[in-house]
Amino acid sequence: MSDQDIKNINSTGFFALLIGLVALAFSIYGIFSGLDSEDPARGFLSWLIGLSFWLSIALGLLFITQIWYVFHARWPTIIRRQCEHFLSVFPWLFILFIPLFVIPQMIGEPGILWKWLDGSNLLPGGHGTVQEDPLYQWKSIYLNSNAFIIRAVIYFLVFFGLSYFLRKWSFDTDKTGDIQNTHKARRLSSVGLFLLATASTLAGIDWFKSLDYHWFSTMYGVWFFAASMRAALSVILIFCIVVSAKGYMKGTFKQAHRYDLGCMMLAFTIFWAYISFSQYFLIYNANIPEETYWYNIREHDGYGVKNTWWAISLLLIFAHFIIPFLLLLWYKTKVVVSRLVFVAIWILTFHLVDLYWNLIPGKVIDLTASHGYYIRQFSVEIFDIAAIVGVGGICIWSVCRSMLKAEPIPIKDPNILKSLNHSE
Amino acid sequence: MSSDTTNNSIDAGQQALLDKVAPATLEEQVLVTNNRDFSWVTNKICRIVESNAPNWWWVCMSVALVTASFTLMGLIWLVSTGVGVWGLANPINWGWAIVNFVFWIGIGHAGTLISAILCLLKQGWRTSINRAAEAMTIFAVVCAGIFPLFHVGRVWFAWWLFPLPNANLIWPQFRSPLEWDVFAVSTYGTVSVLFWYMGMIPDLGVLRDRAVQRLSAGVYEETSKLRESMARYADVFRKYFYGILAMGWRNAGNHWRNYEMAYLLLAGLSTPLVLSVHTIVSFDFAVAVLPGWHTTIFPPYFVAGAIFSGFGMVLTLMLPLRALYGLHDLITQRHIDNMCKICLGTGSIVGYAYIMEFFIAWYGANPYESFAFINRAFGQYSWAYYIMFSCNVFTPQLFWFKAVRENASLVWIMSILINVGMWFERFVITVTSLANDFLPSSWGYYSPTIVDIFTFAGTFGLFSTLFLMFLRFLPLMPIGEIKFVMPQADPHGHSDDGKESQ
Amino acid sequence: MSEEIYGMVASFKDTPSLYHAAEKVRDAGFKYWDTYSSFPVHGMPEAQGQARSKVPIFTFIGGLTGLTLGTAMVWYMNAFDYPLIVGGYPFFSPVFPFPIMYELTILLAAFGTLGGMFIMNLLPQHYNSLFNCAKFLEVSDERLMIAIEAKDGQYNHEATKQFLESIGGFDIEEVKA
Amino acid sequence: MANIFPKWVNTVPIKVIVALLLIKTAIVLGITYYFSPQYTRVGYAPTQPVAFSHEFHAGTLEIDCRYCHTFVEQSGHSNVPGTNVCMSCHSMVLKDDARLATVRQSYDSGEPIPWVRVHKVPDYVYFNHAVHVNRGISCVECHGKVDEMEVVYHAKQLSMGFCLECHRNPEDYIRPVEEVYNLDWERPTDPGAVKEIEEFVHDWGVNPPQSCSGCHR
Repeated sequence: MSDQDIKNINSTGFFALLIGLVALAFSIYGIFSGLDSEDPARGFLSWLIGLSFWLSIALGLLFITQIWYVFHARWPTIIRRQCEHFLSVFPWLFILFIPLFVIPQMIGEPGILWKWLDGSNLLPGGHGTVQEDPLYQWKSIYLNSNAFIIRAVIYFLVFFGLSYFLRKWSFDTDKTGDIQNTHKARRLSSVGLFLLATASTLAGIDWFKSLDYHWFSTMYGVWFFAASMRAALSVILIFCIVVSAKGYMKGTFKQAHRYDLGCMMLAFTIFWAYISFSQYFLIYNANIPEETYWYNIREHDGYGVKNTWWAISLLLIFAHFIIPFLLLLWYKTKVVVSRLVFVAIWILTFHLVDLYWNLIPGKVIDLTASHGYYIRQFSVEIFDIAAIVGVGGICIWSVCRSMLKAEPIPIKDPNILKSLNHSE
Repeated sequence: MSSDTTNNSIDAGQQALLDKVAPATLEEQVLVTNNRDFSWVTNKICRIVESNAPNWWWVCMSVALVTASFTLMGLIWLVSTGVGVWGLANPINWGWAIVNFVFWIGIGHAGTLISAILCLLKQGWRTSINRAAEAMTIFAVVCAGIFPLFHVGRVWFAWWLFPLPNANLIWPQFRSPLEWDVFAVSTYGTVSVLFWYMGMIPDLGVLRDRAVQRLSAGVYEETSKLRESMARYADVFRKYFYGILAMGWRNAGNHWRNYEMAYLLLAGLSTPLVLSVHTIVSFDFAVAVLPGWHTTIFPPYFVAGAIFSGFGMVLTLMLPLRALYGLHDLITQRHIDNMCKICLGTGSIVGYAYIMEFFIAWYGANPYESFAFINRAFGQYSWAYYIMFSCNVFTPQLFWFKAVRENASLVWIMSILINVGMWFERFVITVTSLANDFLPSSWGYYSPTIVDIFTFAGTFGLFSTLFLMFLRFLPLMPIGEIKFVMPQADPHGHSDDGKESQ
Repeated sequence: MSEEIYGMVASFKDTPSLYHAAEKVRDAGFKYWDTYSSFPVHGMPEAQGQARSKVPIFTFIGGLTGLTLGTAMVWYMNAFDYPLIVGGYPFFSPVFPFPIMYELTILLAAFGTLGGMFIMNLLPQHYNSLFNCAKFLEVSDERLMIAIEAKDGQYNHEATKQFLESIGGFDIEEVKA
Repeated sequence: MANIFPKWVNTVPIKVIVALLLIKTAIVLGITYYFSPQYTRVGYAPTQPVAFSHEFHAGTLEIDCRYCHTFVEQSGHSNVPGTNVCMSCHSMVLKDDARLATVRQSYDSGEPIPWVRVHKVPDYVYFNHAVHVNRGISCVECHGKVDEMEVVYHAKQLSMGFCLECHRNPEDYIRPVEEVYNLDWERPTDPGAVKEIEEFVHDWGVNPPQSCSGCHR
């Protein structure tokens, strides 16, 4: 790392932290200012969107790193180091997760975001309260605040523990060149994948699916995995291209690496579509009301009139699958830097839209509306952007801090030469 | 080599970093052990086809043919009497027929998967096992196809399933999962054959050239005149047989260029195909509203299960072959390790799905769904459930241990257990949900009839017969691709490595 | 009877020398020539100065045909020619026939790929003059060869022979058509 | 000469492909024509044990279909008459005719005449005669002009496509109930009468099933 690099990293980190803190402060303001509106949960959802966007990226990178270890992948060794920098964000994400639970408790409305956290919340359509809901009573052993806290802590411990050791051993190899570190990382990864799969599935259920605790789908954890992988690949690609343009990875990150990352992006684009389509297809075909309503509120408002989510749903099919799929099929897209960055940004944008589509729609109690509720529509609030920028700022700051702690590439990794000399 | 603009502009700081690069040494077993050269590889693989069939081959073939005749008898029995001779009766109208179908289709998945996904993932170790695995795929699809075909009852009308203008002046019904199956399985079979055949073209060329060379040399050192002329006629047969099939392959650089691209593309097409086929098989169950069948994780779970059972079968077949043909330098411990690890991985994914199903059955708060799963674990079929769970989830956990992976006979036994477990998985899914459906008054207990057992047992014979024929007439391993992963094939360095060891 | 000449073949001792010889033949400006080895050599297309293979075009055309055919078939059979009420599904929708459309896409794309490989390689060509050369058959084992065809404008018996020798070739011989 | 094949072999593959395409087309066309009920069923006219002429009885003598095929409007199944129905006339008319020897023999012995069945839908198809004839579907729609047949033959396809054609557009086939057994009835062409007939579909609540379970029960 040249002095110029260190300077760049320091200043970027500083600005990222500054912008992040300002944006987060603004987000908090958004949460409190939204409390009086007719839909007080929207501010929390902004925060949740911002958090889950970055969390999905970090989780995806944690998955990739371990998958590469388990498969003994050689070519991505230099990219793996960049992933490891990103893995430093979990403690900060945990801190940023806390307000989602604590603020509602503080203001005395614990069930403002996750309805089931407050038994006295009304159910949409005048069906009494959560407490009286037999579906909630059945699940209350799992869905209650104590269990929720304990599980959240465990999930973050798993995320943090895995990332901590993977980072530690990899950074340590730079100094000692000890082959045992690689062996340990491989062993941890093979176990870690199971831990991570379980933790991220349950986290997806706890934090996203339980926003609407009536609905259930066994595929949900896999969807979250697929979406995370897409986001993670896009981010690590943009990151590598940006830092190599700035000189940090110059000359090491080559066309062949871009091509292979492009192929992985294509693969996970297909995988995401496969998972999302299968889930829809099975629910469509079986046509059971307990399941279909989840898709119905994402299409129409109950009277057959299409709502805003209908357009978003179509957008996901075309813009989140078909367009990137066709672009990535093309060899040129996978090697020409500008096109690849374009596709990566495109995927990230629609990954965000996918999160909106999954998290935002829901029935908002409004006694003046015809059924006593209306369906929360698609909208991009200024506080959504603040939360995304805010959490992102903290993440980038954390990445910059980490970049100063290790070499740009794992110089003593056993596979480093294979990665440096990688060709198509 | 790929030109790269960023490459040209390495500054001093970067150079200093690159100078610091000092990779730690990692012991890794090479893919072809004992410093073998190209000639050895060519000979080793071609001799399997060219030498006389060993005695064990004749023994196995006789046993296989006898067993295969069971299927024939079972089917004759069925066609002459009616589909009622199978143990299918209300409420279990899908019994062994579908269980066996899904079982065989699942076995069929590892072949194309090893070739396709591992090719895309650039896993060099695929080369020693992919050909046999692909052959296994095709033969397993043949065995699988028998069951739904005869399950339709009036098998002579089975062609109504294809989009041909038919006797009733109506078209196939594309809203039926059965129709999806027809397309999925026939596409899968066809594409697998194409993939298999294309991969074989260069090797068929090798066999052709060797036969021509032997004929023109005219030297046959056999014990008697009769054997000599038999060997000569065999070569004449080979010359034409492989000559036609090799399509004039000449090993040209241009050929290889297009061939490699086409191979990569076929791999790219086969991967989503492998996924889709078992996905569609899972749709057969999952689009229904029956508790225990309708669950959205079925597609990836079936796919993982299929890969799992497929690798189980590859191990079951390759371990004896390795011993019988002395292929230890080509199928090394590293290959076995990798296959064991994939079994471990996919077995655990299957375990994840079992647990997720249970959890969501409870979380979904649907009493029918909960009952279906409680019933699986503790009901009248719990014995099958325990066999399934222990074979599929617990057995592969032993693969964590190196000592287990290195014990070939233990691995072989475990691979058979995996196959047993996966058969029971399909049995559990199919039968438990049907036997105890929404209406307790119609609950029943399924038992197969002798015809079921005959037909199913016979498919193993059919499968073995086809596989033994494959061993006899087609190259067991892709010679060109094995050479490609050997150090001598590297155009940069390692010169003379190959020659020295001669 | 004056026999026509197909071209000249030369053997090389190992992969690196074949690779570097190929680079030299390319740089010498020959057009009708090729390398022969029983395995694909990494990076050989670049050494031979060949562009990326055109097979993907065939795959794409095949896939597109399959998708169109699948969609049209389901629509024609289930919604146009013989609409039939089944399970409350619409007569046509992109959802339920998706498996059919998908499988046909893959099927025809695979046929396109294999066909593309054959067409781009000008195969099947069961007869080829090179098979007349006994040494050429050893390529199947471990011989590595370069053949320059007589139809190349630069072909000249003596000069080409010397050229092949100069780039490390041995066992040079002319092959009759 | 190490070439296995002569030079002309290089043109064989393209010929094989063309030949395969032609053969495939021929097979599809062949199946389309020869495997359809139009080919396999229509025109089937077995020789019956008694040379009973529908042309004479139903056509010339104008005996109503229901005289022999009793219960067709009450039962799902249309019956073939027993020998006693024949004898209700033939105990007087042509009582010693040689052509009726089998009928008399059957009447004396009680053994039914082994008529050969001409029209038959597969056993996985449920067909109810009464429902059809009581809602204005004439015998002629499925059996053809039996009153003009010297020997009864299979006139229509009776394939699933044939059934569905009518189930989709019943107004094109329905007729006034009193005209069901009049095989010579002709559809009116003037718009008023056509409209009147089309209204039967609504007035009688004709709602022919088009779902699988309508017929495959």
